Amino acid sequence: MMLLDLIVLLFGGGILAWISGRMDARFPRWVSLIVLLVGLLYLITHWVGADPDLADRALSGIPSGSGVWQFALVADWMPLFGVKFFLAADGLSLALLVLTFGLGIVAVFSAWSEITDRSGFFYFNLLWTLAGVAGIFSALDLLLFFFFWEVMLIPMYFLISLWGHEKREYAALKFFIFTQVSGLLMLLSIIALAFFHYQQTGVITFDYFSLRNTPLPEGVGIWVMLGFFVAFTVKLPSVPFHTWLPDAHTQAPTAGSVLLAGLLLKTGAYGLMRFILPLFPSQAAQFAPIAMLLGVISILYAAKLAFAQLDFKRLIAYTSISHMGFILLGIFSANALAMQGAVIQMLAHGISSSALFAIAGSLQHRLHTRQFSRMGGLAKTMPNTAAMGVFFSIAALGMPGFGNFVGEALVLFGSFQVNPLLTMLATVGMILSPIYALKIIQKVFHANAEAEPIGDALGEQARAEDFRFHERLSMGLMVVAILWLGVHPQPVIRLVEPSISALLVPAPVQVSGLAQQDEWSIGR
Amino acid sequence: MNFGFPHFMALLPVISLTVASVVVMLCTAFFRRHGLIAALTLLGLGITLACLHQQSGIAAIEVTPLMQFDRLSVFFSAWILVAAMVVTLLSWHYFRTREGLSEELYVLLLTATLGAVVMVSSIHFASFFLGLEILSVSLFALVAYPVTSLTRKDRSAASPIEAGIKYLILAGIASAMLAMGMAFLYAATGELSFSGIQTMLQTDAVHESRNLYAMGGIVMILAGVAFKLALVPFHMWTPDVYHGAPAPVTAFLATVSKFAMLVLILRAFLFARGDHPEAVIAVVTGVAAVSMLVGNLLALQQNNVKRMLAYSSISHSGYVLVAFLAGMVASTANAIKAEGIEVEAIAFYIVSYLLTSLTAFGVVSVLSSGRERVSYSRESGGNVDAETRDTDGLQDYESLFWKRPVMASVFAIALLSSAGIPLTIGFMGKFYIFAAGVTSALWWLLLVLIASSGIGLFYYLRLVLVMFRLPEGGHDGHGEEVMAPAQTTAAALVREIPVGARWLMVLLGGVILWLGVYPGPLMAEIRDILVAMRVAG
Amino acid sequence: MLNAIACVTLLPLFGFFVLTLLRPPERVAAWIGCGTVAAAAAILFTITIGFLQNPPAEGHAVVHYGTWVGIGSFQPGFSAWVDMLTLTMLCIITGVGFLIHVYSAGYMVRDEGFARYFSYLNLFIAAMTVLVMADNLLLLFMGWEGVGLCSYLLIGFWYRDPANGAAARKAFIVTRVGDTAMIIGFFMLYLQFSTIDIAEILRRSHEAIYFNQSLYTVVALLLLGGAVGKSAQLPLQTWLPDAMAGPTPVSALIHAATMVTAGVYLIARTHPLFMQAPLAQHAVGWVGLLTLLIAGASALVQVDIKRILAYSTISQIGYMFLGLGVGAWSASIFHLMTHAFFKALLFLSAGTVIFCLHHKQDITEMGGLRKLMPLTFASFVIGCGSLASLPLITSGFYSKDEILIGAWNSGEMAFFWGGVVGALITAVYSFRLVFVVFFGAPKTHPDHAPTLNMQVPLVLLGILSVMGGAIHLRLDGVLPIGSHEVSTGGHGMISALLIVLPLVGVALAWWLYRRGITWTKTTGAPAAMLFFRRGWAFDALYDAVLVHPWVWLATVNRSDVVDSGYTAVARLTQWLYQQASITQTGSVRWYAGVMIFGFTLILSAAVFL
Amino acid sequence: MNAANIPLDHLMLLSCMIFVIGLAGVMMRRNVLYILMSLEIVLNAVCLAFVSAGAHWGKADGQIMFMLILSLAAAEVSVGLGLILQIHRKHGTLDVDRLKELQG
Repeated sequence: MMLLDLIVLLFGGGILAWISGRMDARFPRWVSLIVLLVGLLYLITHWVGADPDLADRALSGIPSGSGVWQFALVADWMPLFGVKFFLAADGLSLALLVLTFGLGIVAVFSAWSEITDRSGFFYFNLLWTLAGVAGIFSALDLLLFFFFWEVMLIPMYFLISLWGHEKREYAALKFFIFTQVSGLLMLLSIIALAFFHYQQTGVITFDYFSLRNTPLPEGVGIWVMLGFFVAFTVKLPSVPFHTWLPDAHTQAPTAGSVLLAGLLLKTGAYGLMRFILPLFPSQAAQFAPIAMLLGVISILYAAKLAFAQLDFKRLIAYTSISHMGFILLGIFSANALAMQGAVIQMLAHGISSSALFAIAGSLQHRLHTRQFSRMGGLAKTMPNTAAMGVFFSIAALGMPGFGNFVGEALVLFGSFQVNPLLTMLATVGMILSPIYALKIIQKVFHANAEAEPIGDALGEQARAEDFRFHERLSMGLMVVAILWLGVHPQPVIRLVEPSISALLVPAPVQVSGLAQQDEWSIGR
Repeated sequence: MNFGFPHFMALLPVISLTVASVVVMLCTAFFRRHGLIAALTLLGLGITLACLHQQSGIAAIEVTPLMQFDRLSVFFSAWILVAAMVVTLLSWHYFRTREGLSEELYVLLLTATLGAVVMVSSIHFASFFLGLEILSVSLFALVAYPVTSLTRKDRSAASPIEAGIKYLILAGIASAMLAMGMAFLYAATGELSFSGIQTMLQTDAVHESRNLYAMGGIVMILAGVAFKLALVPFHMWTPDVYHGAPAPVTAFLATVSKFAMLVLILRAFLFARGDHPEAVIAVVTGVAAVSMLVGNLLALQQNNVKRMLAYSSISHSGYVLVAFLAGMVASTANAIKAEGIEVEAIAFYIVSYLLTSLTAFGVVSVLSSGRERVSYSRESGGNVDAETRDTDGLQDYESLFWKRPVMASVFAIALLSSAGIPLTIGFMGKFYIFAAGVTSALWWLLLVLIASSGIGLFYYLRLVLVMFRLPEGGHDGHGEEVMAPAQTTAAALVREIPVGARWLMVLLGGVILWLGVYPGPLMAEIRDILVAMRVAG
Repeated sequence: MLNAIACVTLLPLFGFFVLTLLRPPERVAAWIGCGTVAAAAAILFTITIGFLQNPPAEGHAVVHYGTWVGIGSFQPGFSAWVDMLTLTMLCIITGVGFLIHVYSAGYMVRDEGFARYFSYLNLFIAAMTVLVMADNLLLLFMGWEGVGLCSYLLIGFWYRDPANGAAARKAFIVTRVGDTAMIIGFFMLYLQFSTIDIAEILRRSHEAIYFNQSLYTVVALLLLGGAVGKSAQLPLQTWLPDAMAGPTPVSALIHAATMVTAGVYLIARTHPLFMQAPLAQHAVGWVGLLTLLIAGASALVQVDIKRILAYSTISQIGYMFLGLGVGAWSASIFHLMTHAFFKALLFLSAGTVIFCLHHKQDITEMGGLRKLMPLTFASFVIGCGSLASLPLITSGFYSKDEILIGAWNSGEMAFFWGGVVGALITAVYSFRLVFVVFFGAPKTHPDHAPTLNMQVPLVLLGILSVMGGAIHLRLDGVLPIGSHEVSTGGHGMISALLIVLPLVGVALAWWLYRRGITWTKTTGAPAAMLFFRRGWAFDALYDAVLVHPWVWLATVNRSDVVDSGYTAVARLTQWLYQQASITQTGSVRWYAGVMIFGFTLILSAAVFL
Repeated sequence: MNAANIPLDHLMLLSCMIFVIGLAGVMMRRNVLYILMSLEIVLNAVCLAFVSAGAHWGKADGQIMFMLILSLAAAEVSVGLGLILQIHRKHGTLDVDRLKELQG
């Protein structure tokens, strides 16, 4: 029930925030903050108190050997199609759920003083997006998953198009059309998968575990997989489906960018991980070189583009694409090392890019510009902001000690086992990332403000105040989180270990516990 | 031919509707009181609905060779009546404050509904044609309706007349084609009942030389049907007529008239299980693909909301055709065990379409009704008088959400349902279509569907965005040129909306959401009906 | 006791956090900064003494503190590898580091970023200790990158000048190129040995089942790539001269004494791999040789005091590489140590000069400082003498001697003679510097004197530079018997040569100085001189081949060509809309015509298809 | 002469021709009144087809359809005439090409 409670809490909290906004413009943010804190506490307390294998297998039909699942909830939804309302969480889901609530709080903080106009509706959309994301991370019925996948789009669309920056409507529309069209491709694939399953078994179902053992006809399988793949790589995003992202991230309000970079991209990665490999093991193996190549191209190409940008948020947006390339590479390496790396990278990138967007957003809020040419020397006037900016830029370039490095290194160590050539190319990304990351530091925080013609921004810079308390608080949390991921990721690794081993085992039903153990002796 | 009490009971809804229209007509002759007439109409429709309810469980019964009353017809007639009742309410609200005599409208509304109900239960070309023409002739008048009540002055009401005459001429051609097709089939088979024709065509009883007749007849009938469904290339009337007609009539046109035709071909389709000529499949595939694309393309940057919805209805007909095709392919190939998912898809989709467009046009109608609060500035518009103009310009919807949150929300729900976004019934409909398409492996057509949905998103979202756009001054920066509606300077029409109308719309929006989230019962009902039909047939 | 070795890292790290979070005022910051390093050094010396008195049976010990990442066979932990090599390095790092910290407290006084400076410096010490103590590849990489980061932060410490930022970025990115090669080497090692434990890898590399000549060669070359990046060797040496943009104590600590020698440490640490791959080891020698000659030539003609020292650093590290290349392992480490002493001394002396001359660095504006700054002069001469390896009385003599003997013994005469020529050049440029700066007529007068906390480190380092040659490193358990320790004859001749050579060099420098040939002209100088001064135009080459194309590529595609594909689709859709809406003419006759035409089309399609 | 003696094909061809003539009239005439008349021609062609097909099969259905179409055509025309009246009153012309207010 816990997962349902969480989702309902977010949906309900959204409505409450909206209503409260009609009374006072300051209420919604408090409502949202409280809802998110309550959700986080609820999640953690239940998690800690829960029996690790709480899922009632008989009831939920989760086969043994498919990882450790908790909080399962199954109910008929559309019995005619065997569609169930099926929520459950394993380690991977739980880690991402914590990220969801954590970044939700960060998003609220970054919207705290930025959003004043119609804040009720703003926080409504914010919480509904989070509800959709939370649903994605816990849905185990493919159609339900698709529902949540789409549910988050509309509120996100509103967040971008109503509170975004100068080209917000274009960006929002682009975001929506990209994701929706690719989503329809996924829907097609979901239905096709269910249909082939039905053809062979006579049972119509969208249950994740049941569909895992569907043998697909020769030639068709790869297309079915591609439907999923395209939807997820659009969201991830990977070259060549990435072009919505720079626009959306740049134009979105700060909180929207935080949600986009921190969570929405992760839904794509989650989808790749949760669905592609287990549902289409042979097709994925066949397709892996291409997917990995796409990952590598994303890493390099986006790094190149990031370096060229003149707009702070746009630069960060491209770095996201570059970092997501590592995830794609890791997932399709299909070994525990790389997969673990991808998970860590998901979490770390969620935090670091959110932080960078929050910084960029707060600068825009204060300086009314995102252009590098109109910034500079902020280390002097805004020391805290600058320190955070430097900190997270360094995190983004993959400095050991930060979570991002652990993720990237694991991915690369893992993928080298599978495809040394592509891994070497991807490693070149390690040269390119400091090029753009240091550019941020140099252009924004370093150099001399007075030395460059800044015009009216100069006055604003002089007046611009440093981080406020709530901003410092959320930044501090993210600093701790990313350092923690960097030096002690082991709890996370242990948490997702069963999930990943289950994902990597081709057919969980037939596999005994013993065979699963073998999966861990990767390498040679 | 026997005609007993059961037959009479089965026929009761039709009779009730007929009586209602006569009574309303007579009343109009004596009491020209708008409210009264509207209430009577509602009462008549309500009684009919009750009659339907009373026979909801009965077995199929043929009343004369022309009509068959069964669960299918009861189910869909009920939807038609509900839609008619909503349209009645909308019309009452719409015409209440407009000048002129509008009581006769309800008579036409009732006869049109009657035609639709007849179509829904017909199993014979004669009743098909009869029902269709009753519906159409009533609609000619309805579309042009305000003209009859015009007492004086100006050219402002010219558009309804124009729409009416266009519809009349083009629909005349279409009916003629339909009838000609019937004649051809008749010539080929000597039968006019669906089952008879099907038997003749199926058993190779048709002489070789008559094959041309059969083929020509089928294509002509399809053309007539395609006209009503506004499929390319018979779609061109749609935007003009939808645009010109008064908003409630447009609602009726988009829902009941199209719905009845869809149900009819669904029924015909149930008879026509078996081989379908490859040529017909090819033609239908082409028409479906082109309709989806052209409909969505035409709507792309349309600034008139009624026209936009008209174009969108073209593409929706294309979508539903995909399900038909799936059925045709499935029953032809027999390679894949069909299980009737396609028929269910059609049935579900048309219900979802009915609800969605009823809501969308309903909102337009409600917004177009009542006295305006802000006077419409003369210099900004053309020669269109504020009082008679419908609220259908994109600029009228600017920031509507912040002025009329309920109406805008309901409209947004309807639009998103049209776009097929989850949580709405439109998504479930699309899901069905996908399911049908997948079972018949119509991969390319489904890809076209996806592509055209992508195009469709653009204009649906554009309208949604216009409605939700923050009012000026509340936010830094301005919307960019690409998306801006025609003139934001032109004062938007803002009219009073009574509580009743608002609740009606909320109800419709709620149903869309409810059936989108929890479609199980409706799905089960539809499957039940179709299984029953299959057993009977 | 050994467990306390973590304090060597943790204390400076603690200092870093305190300094960063609290940003204390100057005096407090200085005490925290120096205090933590001093404590670390003290603990370390205790441990070292204990280790020497009571060495573990295998010659090394591993202290495990915790798991970092643990997935299957991939088990990097936080653990310290302690042997004499590590301890030697640690002693240099903390010892010299402490002295430079103390010096910095005087040098950086009244700088607005005082606390920030010390926090970075502390972080550097922490990272560097991690690097040398790491027992696994990932932890090594953490330290490796950590020192790179600190180097970046400290080069760009005065961030207001964009030139400093550029130099810092260059340093980081160029070394990152090497790091990338190195981590690819790590990937290969992991793939081959299924472990990232360094000791385990080295042990298994001797085992027959793992033997793979070509792989070892590739891996060793990749590791060499990392080493040349960090140690500023050919072809990645270009960042070091620019790195002089940082405060001078930073140059002393990071860019002379410790960080830049990490490459030497890496190769020494992984020497079994290199020994299995003679080709790679040979390459190490050649890299060292070429670098020491090229950098020596550049050092001859520089006019910036710090750049001279920077090139000399490059050149001296070239000697270390040469030593590694010829198998004189411990000699290289010995030279690393003595170089740390005298180069730190030189930089700090140079820093004192710069400090007292109000941040002037151009040697043409200096002169006659011998009398004005006697202590500085003395320490400078000691440093230069050691650098030029003046016989018997300087530490540099003993270490360089060993390397050259090793080169002689290796049989590759190019190594030996190249090293000899390099030694001569070294003597010439170092005393050219001494003569130009400290002799002749004074051109500028120092306006303030070095403080006490600047002078004490100078004295201590001066003593170390002289006496350092007497320190006997006990590396025999860690490194194999070096080529310099084998007797092949002819040593007497070599020793004689090496005693005479520096003296000849000094004499030559004096002769040139008296003749006024100081190669300090900036205009009208011969092309060869300018070419040397520009560091053999490596920068120009890289700019033309890498930087400019990259920037061009980035700029030309700033708005992402991929997006234009989607834009084209959008345009096409709009165009189609326009075409389609033209058909909606409003004319009923046209509509009828279209209907009928369409119908005919469909009918004929249906009939004829 | 018995109609049944005329081959069905001939009759159908005839009705087709009338049908096409009617359609051509709809497309070519600009006067609304003539368009309505052309529509009548089209419908009459259909009637002919029904009657001849009925005769061919010897069934009464054809004639019944004929009557149905006839009456519905009448209804249609009456509504059409009403509209023509209004058009004439508003526009002062019956030229259908002048009715282009709704387009786009």
